[in-house]
Amino acid sequence: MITDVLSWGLAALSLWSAWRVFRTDSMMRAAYLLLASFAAVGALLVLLSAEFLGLVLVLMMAGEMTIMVVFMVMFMMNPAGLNPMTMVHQHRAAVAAGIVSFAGLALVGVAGDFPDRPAADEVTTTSALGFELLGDSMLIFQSAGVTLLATMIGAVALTSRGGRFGDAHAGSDAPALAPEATASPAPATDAVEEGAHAAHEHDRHGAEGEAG
Amino acid sequence: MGLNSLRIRLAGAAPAPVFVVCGLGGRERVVDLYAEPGLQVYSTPRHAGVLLVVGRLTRGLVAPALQAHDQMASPRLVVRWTAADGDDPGDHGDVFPNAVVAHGSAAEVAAAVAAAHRELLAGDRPPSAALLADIEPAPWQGVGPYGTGGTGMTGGVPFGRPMAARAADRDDLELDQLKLRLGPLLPSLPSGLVLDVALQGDVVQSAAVGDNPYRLYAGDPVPAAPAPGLFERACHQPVRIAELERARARHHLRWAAGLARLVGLEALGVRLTTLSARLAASEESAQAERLLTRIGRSRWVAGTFAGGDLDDAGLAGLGPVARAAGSEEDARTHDPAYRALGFEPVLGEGGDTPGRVRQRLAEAVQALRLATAAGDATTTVSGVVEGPRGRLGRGAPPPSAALVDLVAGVVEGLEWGDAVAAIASLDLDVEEAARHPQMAMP
Amino acid sequence: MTVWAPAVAAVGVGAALVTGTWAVATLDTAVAGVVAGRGLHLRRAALAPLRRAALLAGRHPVTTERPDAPAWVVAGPLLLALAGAALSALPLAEGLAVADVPDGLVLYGAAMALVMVAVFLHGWAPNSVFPLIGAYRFVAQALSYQIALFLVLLGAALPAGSLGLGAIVEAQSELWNVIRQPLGLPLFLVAGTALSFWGPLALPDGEDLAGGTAAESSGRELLVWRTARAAVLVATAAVAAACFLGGWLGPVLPGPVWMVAKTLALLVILVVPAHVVPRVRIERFVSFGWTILLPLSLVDVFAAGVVALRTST
Amino acid sequence: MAPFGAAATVVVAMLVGAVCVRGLGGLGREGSTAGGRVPFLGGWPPEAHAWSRYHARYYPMALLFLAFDMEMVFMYPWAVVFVEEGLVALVEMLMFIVILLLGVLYAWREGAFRWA
Repeated sequence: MITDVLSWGLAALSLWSAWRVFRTDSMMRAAYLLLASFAAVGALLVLLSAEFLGLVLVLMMAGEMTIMVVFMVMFMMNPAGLNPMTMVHQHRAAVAAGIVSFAGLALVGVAGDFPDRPAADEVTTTSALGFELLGDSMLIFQSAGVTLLATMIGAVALTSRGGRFGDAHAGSDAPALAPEATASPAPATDAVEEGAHAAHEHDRHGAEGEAG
Repeated sequence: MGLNSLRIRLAGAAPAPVFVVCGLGGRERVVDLYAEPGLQVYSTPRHAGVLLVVGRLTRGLVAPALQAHDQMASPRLVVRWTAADGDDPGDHGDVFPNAVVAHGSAAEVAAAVAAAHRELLAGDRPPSAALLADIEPAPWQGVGPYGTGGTGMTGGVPFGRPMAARAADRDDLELDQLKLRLGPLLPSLPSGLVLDVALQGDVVQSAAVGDNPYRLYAGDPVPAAPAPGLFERACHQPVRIAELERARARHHLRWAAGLARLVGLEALGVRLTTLSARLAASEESAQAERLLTRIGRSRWVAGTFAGGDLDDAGLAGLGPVARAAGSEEDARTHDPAYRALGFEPVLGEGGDTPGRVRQRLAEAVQALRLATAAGDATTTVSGVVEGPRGRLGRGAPPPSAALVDLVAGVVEGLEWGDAVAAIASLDLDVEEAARHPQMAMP
Repeated sequence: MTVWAPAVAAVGVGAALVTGTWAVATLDTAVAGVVAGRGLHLRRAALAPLRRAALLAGRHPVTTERPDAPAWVVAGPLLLALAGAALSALPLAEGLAVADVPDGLVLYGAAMALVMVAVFLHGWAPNSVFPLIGAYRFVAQALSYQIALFLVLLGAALPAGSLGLGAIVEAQSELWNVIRQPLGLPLFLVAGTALSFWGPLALPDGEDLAGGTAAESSGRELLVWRTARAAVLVATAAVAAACFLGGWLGPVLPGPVWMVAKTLALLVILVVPAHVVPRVRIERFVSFGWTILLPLSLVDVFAAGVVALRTST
Repeated sequence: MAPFGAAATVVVAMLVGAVCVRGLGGLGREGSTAGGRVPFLGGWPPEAHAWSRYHARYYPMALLFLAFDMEMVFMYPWAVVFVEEGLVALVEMLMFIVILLLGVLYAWREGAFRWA
């Protein structure tokens, strides 16, 4: 009984905060409302006896959403929503994408093969997951490591400015067309303008991408 | 009722939460306040309930002091600590009409503050009402689709202020730049220092020192000149070396106390301040020497401070700051009395913030040793004296005037915490800088 | 289990939080007095927190011009609740816990990961520069200690083969983890100091930022924030006591007494550096966190793993 | 039923805290004036809102964190089955971690942890 009330309440909270993500002007609020939505889903998972998944969802999303706030505030004009604005763009595409993904998830929900009895207390998802990772899914697990390494190196290479060889701009001159021609220094101003332009584009179109 | 009166009794026994406004001639007295057990000096008025105005308010301090007063949470109270003989009239005393006036030593003032604060909590004393007009900064709602006074995402003055403007930064990005006027009441800066900074993130992109709030304008009441200190007197008359060096050590100890507070070691600051008052006793002097040596040697100096490089050039006459950067200049080397004591200047701890910190700690230790060794020897008068901040005498501008000019250059490109520490390592006295002949009376 | 059990549990954890924070504040005042050269006055130190709390409770909080009011209201209570959640997973004695769930460490991890959110909200809310810098500083700090914090606890869980805190304590019945995994406790205390942003690692609320995220806090709001900070420190010490010092295990005295005594001892170790070690630069802490703390905690985990394998076979 | 105790703790602590902050008439505008609501900068009011495109210069490090956060998810289940699986588990996780540490090494060499 309590479990039923709680699960409906959490489902409602999750939906409400997910809806508020798109109705707020502030990037910070949008990200943390999304976190609230995830937390409600995590609590639902705990109620479904998937304790580990529920808690780990919250554990990860807390860090992830904070990083998202940091990046959204860096990228977006008016990050706190001091001037009113709308977080929703490209309505038709968004509606279509929403319907398709809802239909997909609903299909899984309706057609999926779910057990009709609650899991026994002694079955823990954590150890089941552990055996899976070290057994059949070992390759997936290890390739995740390599993928993460590639991600890290890519992220650092793209974002780090002052590298171990000094400023990232030094030595980044475009190769000269003729071998004799002396390369002109890399026009730093172009980079600035390009960056600014890209940031601007992002501000105009990026809201839904960021919030999702 | 019982519960509430118990709460008031308990609250009355707590140290009075104080925010300090350092007025003209208040600097030394403020340092003593931090060591008073009956007071808790906070670095933001939001935590405080008592605005303690030390010394005379000047024209440049009135607006900031009023602002800080209104920023305190209610119930609040103003106490003015005037000099023992009463400050001159007409010194903006009417700014806080309901202020409690206290004078005497720091302990006496602390007792007066605590008593007034207890009365305030018990309801026997009316709380100080807001002094600034209660007008929203920009109630205007004009242009723009949402009536925020502008168009677009970043235009206008939403809720009374514009949004930060974009500016290019070192990383070739264009992000918002916060232009701030910090001080003169920011406790992490030397009292009175006004710093106009442009911050991107937590890094100082550019900085400039603003108007000196201690500067006097035509028509301002001129305060009586402060009694010349020991170092000023030593320019014209021989003084005992032991006394002079103890004064130097005392100065550096009190500077170290401020630095300790800045890095979160409030209790150590109290210890250093207490020791600084008792250097005449050999036991306390030895204790101070041990403490300073230990702090200077510890690896924490390198972990807590970084950056703030100054090269040797342009530091002439700036004492420890110059010597840390490698200059060998020290007026004491020309004094036969010092030479007889085997005096050699402490040299070259490094031209950056940790170097200056170590330099000053080492010089304080050296001063304490000289004071012990000097016996009854006196200085030789040459018109020039090596003060704790640099060379004094012969009509030279006070060292702080030159130190203030170093601030902007030294903080650029530093993270805010490093910038604050770099400024503290310069040990500048903004009031002394205002006494520069070119600054006074424009 | 009756419907009232959760309510009783909440009251119990609340009482633990209140007495814990009072103990932290008392210790802090006492140590400060000794360092300041005023001597040790235990009675005065024990009364000081109550006095300061009474003072703050009577003061009306002030807001800023255009704050994010909901965030401001949520931040302090959230931090307090997170400390409460961490404490609720801790067993005071065998079987005596509010929620000694099989995934206790993950519950603790989730709560402590949310600390970052609470601090960021607190710094963001006032729309003022110094709190904002404090908030961003804490994000950098949290990203640097968090992985190490969780890893070191994971090392403690290896011999137990369970993430439940009760099971971790029971697995130490022969030998405490502090001896089996000598790196574990020191690393956890460093990461825990950073997590509680206390003492030398109180960077988001630093003095250079005029109080940092709390620079615009006043009155009761400030009281809740300070209580919550101390509560996080209490939770850190209690988890360390359970995971490394064998929790309730000990001769003669009953279990809860051992647990409380060990927690208090660890609190002393956590509080003393605040008055002796100066604030560390944020950059230095970040590079320390990634290049020393994180690799060392990985070494700790694998060393713990090797030891656990050798003892189990 | 144990999680309910933890949940109740969280809810009660939140409520008590929120009542302290807000419920007793706090954090409202009443009792404060425009002058008092100005953010504290040391005496002068700010020119602009503090909320802005804040340049968090440690962003490379934030990206690094995301990778390690993923790793934690793998490690919790690993810890539970570690003793049962034995040496295989140790070697597999060691491989995984060493791969990730290479990323940290690279980031450190590129100066991703410095920003001022």
